[in-house]
Amino acid sequence: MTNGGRAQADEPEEVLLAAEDVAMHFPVRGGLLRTVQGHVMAVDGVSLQVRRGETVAVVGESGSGKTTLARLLLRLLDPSGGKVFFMGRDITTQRLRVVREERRHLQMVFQDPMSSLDPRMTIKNIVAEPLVVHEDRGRPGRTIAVLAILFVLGGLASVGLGGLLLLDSAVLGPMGLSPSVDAAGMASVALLVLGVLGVAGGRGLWRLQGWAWWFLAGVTVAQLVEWALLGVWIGVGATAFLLGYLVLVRKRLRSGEEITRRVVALLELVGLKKEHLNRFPHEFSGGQRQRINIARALALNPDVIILDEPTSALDVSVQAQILNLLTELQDRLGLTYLFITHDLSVVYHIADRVSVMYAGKIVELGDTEEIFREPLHPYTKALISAAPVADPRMKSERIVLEGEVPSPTHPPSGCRFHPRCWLAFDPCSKLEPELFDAGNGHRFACFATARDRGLWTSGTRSTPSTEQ
Amino acid sequence: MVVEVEEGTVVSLKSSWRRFLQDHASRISELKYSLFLFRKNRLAVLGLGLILGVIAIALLAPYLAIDHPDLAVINGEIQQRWGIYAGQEFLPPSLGHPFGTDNFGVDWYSKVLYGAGVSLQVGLLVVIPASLLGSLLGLLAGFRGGIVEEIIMRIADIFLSIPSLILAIAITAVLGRSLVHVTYALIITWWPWYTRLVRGQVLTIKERQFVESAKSVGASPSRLMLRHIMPNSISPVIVQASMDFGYVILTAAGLGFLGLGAPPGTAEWGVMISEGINYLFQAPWMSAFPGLAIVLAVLGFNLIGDGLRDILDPRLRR
Amino acid sequence: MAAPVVLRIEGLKTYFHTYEGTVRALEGIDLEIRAGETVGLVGETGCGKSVTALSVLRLVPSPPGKIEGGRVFLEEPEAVAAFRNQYDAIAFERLRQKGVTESITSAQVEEALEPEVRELRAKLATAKSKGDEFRLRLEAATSAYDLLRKPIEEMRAIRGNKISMIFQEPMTAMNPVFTVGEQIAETLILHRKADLCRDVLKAIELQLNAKAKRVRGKRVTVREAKSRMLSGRSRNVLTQSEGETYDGLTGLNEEDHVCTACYRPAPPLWDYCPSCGARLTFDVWAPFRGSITTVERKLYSRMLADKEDQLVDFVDSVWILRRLVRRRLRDEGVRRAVEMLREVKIPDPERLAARYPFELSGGMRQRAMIAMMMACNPRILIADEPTTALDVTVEAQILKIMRELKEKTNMAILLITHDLGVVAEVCDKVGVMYAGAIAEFGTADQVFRRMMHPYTHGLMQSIPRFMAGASQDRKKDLYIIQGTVPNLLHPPAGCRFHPRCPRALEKCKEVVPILTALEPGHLVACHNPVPVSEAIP
Amino acid sequence: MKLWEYVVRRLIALIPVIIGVTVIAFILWKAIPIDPAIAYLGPKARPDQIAAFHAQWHLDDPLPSQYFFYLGRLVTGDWGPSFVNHFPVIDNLAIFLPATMELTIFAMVFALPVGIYLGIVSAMKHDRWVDHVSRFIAIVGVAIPIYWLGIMLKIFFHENLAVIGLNVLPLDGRLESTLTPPPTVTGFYTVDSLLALNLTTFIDAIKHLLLPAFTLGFAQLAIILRMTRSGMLEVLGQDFIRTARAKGLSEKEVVFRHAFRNATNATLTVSGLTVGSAFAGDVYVETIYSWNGIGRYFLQAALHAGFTDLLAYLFIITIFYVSANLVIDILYAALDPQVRLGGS
Repeated sequence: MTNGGRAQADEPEEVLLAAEDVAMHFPVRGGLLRTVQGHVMAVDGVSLQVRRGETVAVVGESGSGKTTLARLLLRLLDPSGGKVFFMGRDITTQRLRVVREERRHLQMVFQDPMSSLDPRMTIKNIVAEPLVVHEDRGRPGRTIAVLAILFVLGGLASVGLGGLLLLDSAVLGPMGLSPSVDAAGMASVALLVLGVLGVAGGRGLWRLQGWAWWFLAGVTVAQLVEWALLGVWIGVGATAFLLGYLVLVRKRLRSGEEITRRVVALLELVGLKKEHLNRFPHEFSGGQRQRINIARALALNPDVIILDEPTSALDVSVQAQILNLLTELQDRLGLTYLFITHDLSVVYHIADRVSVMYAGKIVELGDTEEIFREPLHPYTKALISAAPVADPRMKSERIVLEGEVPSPTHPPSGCRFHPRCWLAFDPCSKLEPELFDAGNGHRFACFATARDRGLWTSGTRSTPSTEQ
Repeated sequence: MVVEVEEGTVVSLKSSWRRFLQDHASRISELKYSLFLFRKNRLAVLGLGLILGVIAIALLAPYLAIDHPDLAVINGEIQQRWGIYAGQEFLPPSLGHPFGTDNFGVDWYSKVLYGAGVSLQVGLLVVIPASLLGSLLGLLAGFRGGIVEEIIMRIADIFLSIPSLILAIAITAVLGRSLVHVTYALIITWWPWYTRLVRGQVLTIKERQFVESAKSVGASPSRLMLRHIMPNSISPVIVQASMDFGYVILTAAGLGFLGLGAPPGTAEWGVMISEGINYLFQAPWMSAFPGLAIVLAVLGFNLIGDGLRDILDPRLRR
Repeated sequence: MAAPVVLRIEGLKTYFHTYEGTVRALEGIDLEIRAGETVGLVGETGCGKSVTALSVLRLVPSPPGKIEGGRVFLEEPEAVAAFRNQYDAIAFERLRQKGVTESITSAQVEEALEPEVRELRAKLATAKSKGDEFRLRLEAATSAYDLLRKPIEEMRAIRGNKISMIFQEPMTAMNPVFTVGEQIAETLILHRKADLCRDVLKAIELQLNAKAKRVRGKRVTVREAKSRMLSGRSRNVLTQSEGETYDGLTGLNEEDHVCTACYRPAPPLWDYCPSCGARLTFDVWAPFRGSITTVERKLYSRMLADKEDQLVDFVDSVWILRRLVRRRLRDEGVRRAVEMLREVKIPDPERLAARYPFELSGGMRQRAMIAMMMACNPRILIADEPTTALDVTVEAQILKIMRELKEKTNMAILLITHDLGVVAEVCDKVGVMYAGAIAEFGTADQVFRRMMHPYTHGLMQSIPRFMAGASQDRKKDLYIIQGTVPNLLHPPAGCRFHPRCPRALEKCKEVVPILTALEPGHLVACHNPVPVSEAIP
Repeated sequence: MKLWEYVVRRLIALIPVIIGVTVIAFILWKAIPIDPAIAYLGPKARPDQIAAFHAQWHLDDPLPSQYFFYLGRLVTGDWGPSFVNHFPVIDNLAIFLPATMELTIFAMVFALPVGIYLGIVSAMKHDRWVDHVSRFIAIVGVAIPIYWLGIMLKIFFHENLAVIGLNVLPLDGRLESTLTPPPTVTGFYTVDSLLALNLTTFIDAIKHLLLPAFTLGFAQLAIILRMTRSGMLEVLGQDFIRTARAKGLSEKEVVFRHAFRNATNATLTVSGLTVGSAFAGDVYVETIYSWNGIGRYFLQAALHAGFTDLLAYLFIITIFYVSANLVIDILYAALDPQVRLGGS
């Protein structure tokens, strides 16, 4: 099965990412004791295959569950049913630790360029984050060091500054030396213990040996403060600072150059320049920010990239630039895309295969050109005819659907589109249509069309609609 | 200065400083822009002036003052002893005694100067531990969620459901009257405000997309907390801490005024005001000037807090 | 005869005096919208299309923004327009001699025509025969129809009444604390107080004679009403008239409410049954109800008689009385709002009128917004990205409703969007904006098929198109307009597109191009336009 | 029904808080450095008296049972003898509580309307003189210590006015010593004197209230003004305000009808907060104006290490503060349709 106009070897491509009847039901808690009163069937039994080098688009309106599906495939959410396969391996049940290893080959680009970049980090750190996270596994000490230094300095600051005021014995006044030192000493030790416990809690207790040394160092410093005379405090403070500098700056310098070099290469790959390296996100336009997102996704040279509406927040001309960049990267790096969007013109332009989602289920899937040339499911027909076309002469007759998207907690029985469907007839409200095969991988879930094409007669049994 | 760190790699401090500058070029330009915004906000500059003034007075009190206390250790506590100058009682404010004198003839101006040091110190010893402790617990509660959050927030709610001054008075009364006990009482009543503030902040930032994208890249929970959530939730803590400096001075002086803080006769603004009440109509300046000093100090910290809020708020910066 | 011009914008210039400098958002906009016509204003973020709309309604936030110059004429009669052209020519000539050519306002024009205006006023005072011609000439000279000159009270009377505006975010555009019906009624109370007073008087008459005839009623659901009517008997036993009403009932759905006195629908929006006037809710003031209603009748008839009645002013000033008065007006307003909601095809408008905005979906809320802004059927509706936040199928519904309303009331629509598809589908005329100025204006066909401005040409080619047998081959690279949108703090000299324009000449860098008609009705602001042949077939 | 669900959930959430407060009070009780018996009976007390006191107050039982005994006493109202005047604590509170209530209510009556009105007007007339004046009050008002304000007012009204003979405002106490307090029905001098139709006492009571109420009210005014102003500014920036203007409403209608109706939520929560700080302020105001309410009584207890009074007071104040916030939460829910009808 060749894809669109892309020269591709004929042996069947390896399925990289697949979902098998995956479902995600969010519990809705309400009432007095926050009991579970119902479920939001965001994704309800979806199967999907993404082959290497292909661009598969998932199209649907808001509330269709396409974004939830993306997060399920990336295992940001635990599915409440069905399985997710990545490169043949079932990653549904694996522990989060292992899944985090898998994440190297599967990356995501988010929709809103504004809020998907940390405003307080420079571009270098943002793009370098995946590298830093996966490359330097072996440095637990650094985060502990940061926290230990932070709290010891905090305790010292309160004592030090207090001490400064008491420099002149005449000002000693009511506070006296010993009590205030007690207070500060006690405070800084308590803070240190809490700080380290907090981080240990965060890091998982089994990595204990890493922080034990730092805790001792912290306690000794605090104890020093306890006995230190007035003048020495500044000395102690200075040593703590130097210690912090050596640990932090020195370490970052050594591994810094290598990561910076790779970040610069990534930025140039997506069309940005070296001097953008140390800027903050708010200094960039929407299009540039989306390029940074793409650079970050490419950092671990993944095989599959999931793009959640990457261009819908951008202007027309900027959208064209990003689409061109994506197709160029796909050709150069042999990437595979899973494209989530509601914009049909983008789908037609970039996608090889399309799946149309409605209220948590896939209603039609197949080759892009086939689906646009001959949509089989009524919802797809309405979607294509409703999408505005930038050509006044193409004002063909519009199919305008009545009613609203169904409520996710109580979806309609049988085929979920039947309340708004003009072809609906008796079985539609009772039975759930399965994906009939119209040949050439073009499948659709609609009794009316199936009946017209002789694929379904009222006799054949179909899965009865599961009453919610 | 050359620092030999590891075998083979000689890292000259000067070159690493140049790279440090280069790395943080835009952070420095952000800093310059913040200073620029700060200077533009006249009230904030006034606030800074007031605070620097109070700090200067606190440090230079011995050189500026006319009278000087001497120190005596009485039952384990170091107390100030101000002399008694017969014949100089109740002198109205004049050139010699800008703030007049009290019933012992001690120059009230000098006492106010020495009071500044004490107030600042109480401020430091309360705000820094309280904000650090409170913020950490807030961070833990906001990020870990579940039982940890439930316990921490319930404890914070309990402390917050008792008006803070009442609780402070109760604690000082129980522990006995002294300025150190006042600092303990204020730390205990003040930390919950920071926990609630930071928890709210963490919960909003946790939902932001850049945290989710960091998670999708494989960042571990502690990295998320340290690198993403904490930097973004620090600014409201800074604003709150700078304002709380003023409120702590206000409350500590209040406790002193009620007779629960420093022993009578000490150069502490609250105590001085309460001593002034007995001679209110005879020597009104005795209560007026220490109160004024409190107002100026607290005002300074408030203005700085407001100024910082405008600068640190990303929306207003543009 | 072409439809009358509803709105004419001439040289509109709006700047934002921000802290970093002056953002020149609008650099002279010229636009004409005729009745019954949909004009699209399309452009990318930051080109100033929303600022144009806000400037017309003078809603630009005053601390940073300021309308520097230009004139906006609303419903200027043809005759006055003709005279104005003559007078403008004279005025511009005099102003040019004084060196004033930039951002001319109506006040400057009137000043320049000082002698003519004085002479016209004198003639008007004396002349008997040609009186109205002088009046028209005077209005032309003093550009009386210019919105920017009108005092703020007059402007308020126009907003929501003659010109209405709907916005992009349906989620936050309505007040979450008032019901939909109340918010629509508020517009009516503001602009259609007289009609509401008549309705109130009619309702009072109904209630008074219902009280006189001792008609008692209760509000029950249709199911209860049916069982009450049958009260055990079978259907065919009922008398002729009862039978008809019973059949009427079966038509309504079960949960709706009906008044037991007249068995006609009585939604829980009012205390009285809309058809027979019987009181349906518990009345605290029952004993005094009679006298209260008569006082209300006197009040409303005076309010109807003349606007400045001091009894009405007094009632309006006292808070409690005002609330009582407002209640009646609001009830009638909600009744009209329900009609309005039905017109925008909202199912079951009675129930929706009593609900709050947050209980509605995006599409429903945008329809409610349209109903609110169409309540006083304005001459022109400005829609600022009305469907951008909505899904494709809901967008199609909203555009369909807007088109039907336009045909019914013959109003004009100024549709502002960045979505070229929506513009191509809905608009008769299209204006393409770039960096604060109109680059190209013409009929949809001219702009989409025979565009001449390089920017429009580039824009059209960079849209991914999908139509059976699309001219573009799929997955091939889209055309890219180089560079980025200019920073309006220091816009490029001459034509603002020249840095990104592949056809830029030396002249483009100095001289600002003016909108000139290269084809009848097809205006382009470019020194080196794209020849029609190269346009997309 | 969403509303009662909301109320019940709030009540349930309160239970752990109240229990927590009793635990804190108990910990404070246990943290007393000296033996309560000696503190109560005085240093010369004989050992048998001390033993009897210990037995009576179960001081020697294990901690948990002591806590439950203490809890039992707390609930039944037997809060033990007062260290200040040896009367039962509950009787002291019964006398002093109404005095404080009267003062706090008058302060609130002054602070709430003025604070809210100034907050709205200053948000509406941005950067005009009204805005600058209220911003000044907001910033300086919060910085002025209540106790200092009280003293300064006393000096001002005593010193200067005496000079020009206007020395009319009384500076101390709740009533002229010459007048007898009205028969206590509610404990409020103003209300009781009205009930007793004794006009002169009523006027005098009001005169005595003016200065303390203003002092207490001024700090609350500053907080309320600050919060209302920021709440209003935030609401004025939202989309539906622009829609309201586009409908042709006048600025006054937009601000008072549309904006304020949404900003009430912010002002409600702040008035809850100020109730807390009002109790705190009482302590100062009552010591300065020798107004014998529970604030002053609480201070005497603190100074004389009267632990029974201290802990009882702590309990009462928390109950008041918590119930005030509960009432405000319910009002908040009732006013805001989104909460009432269970919106997202």
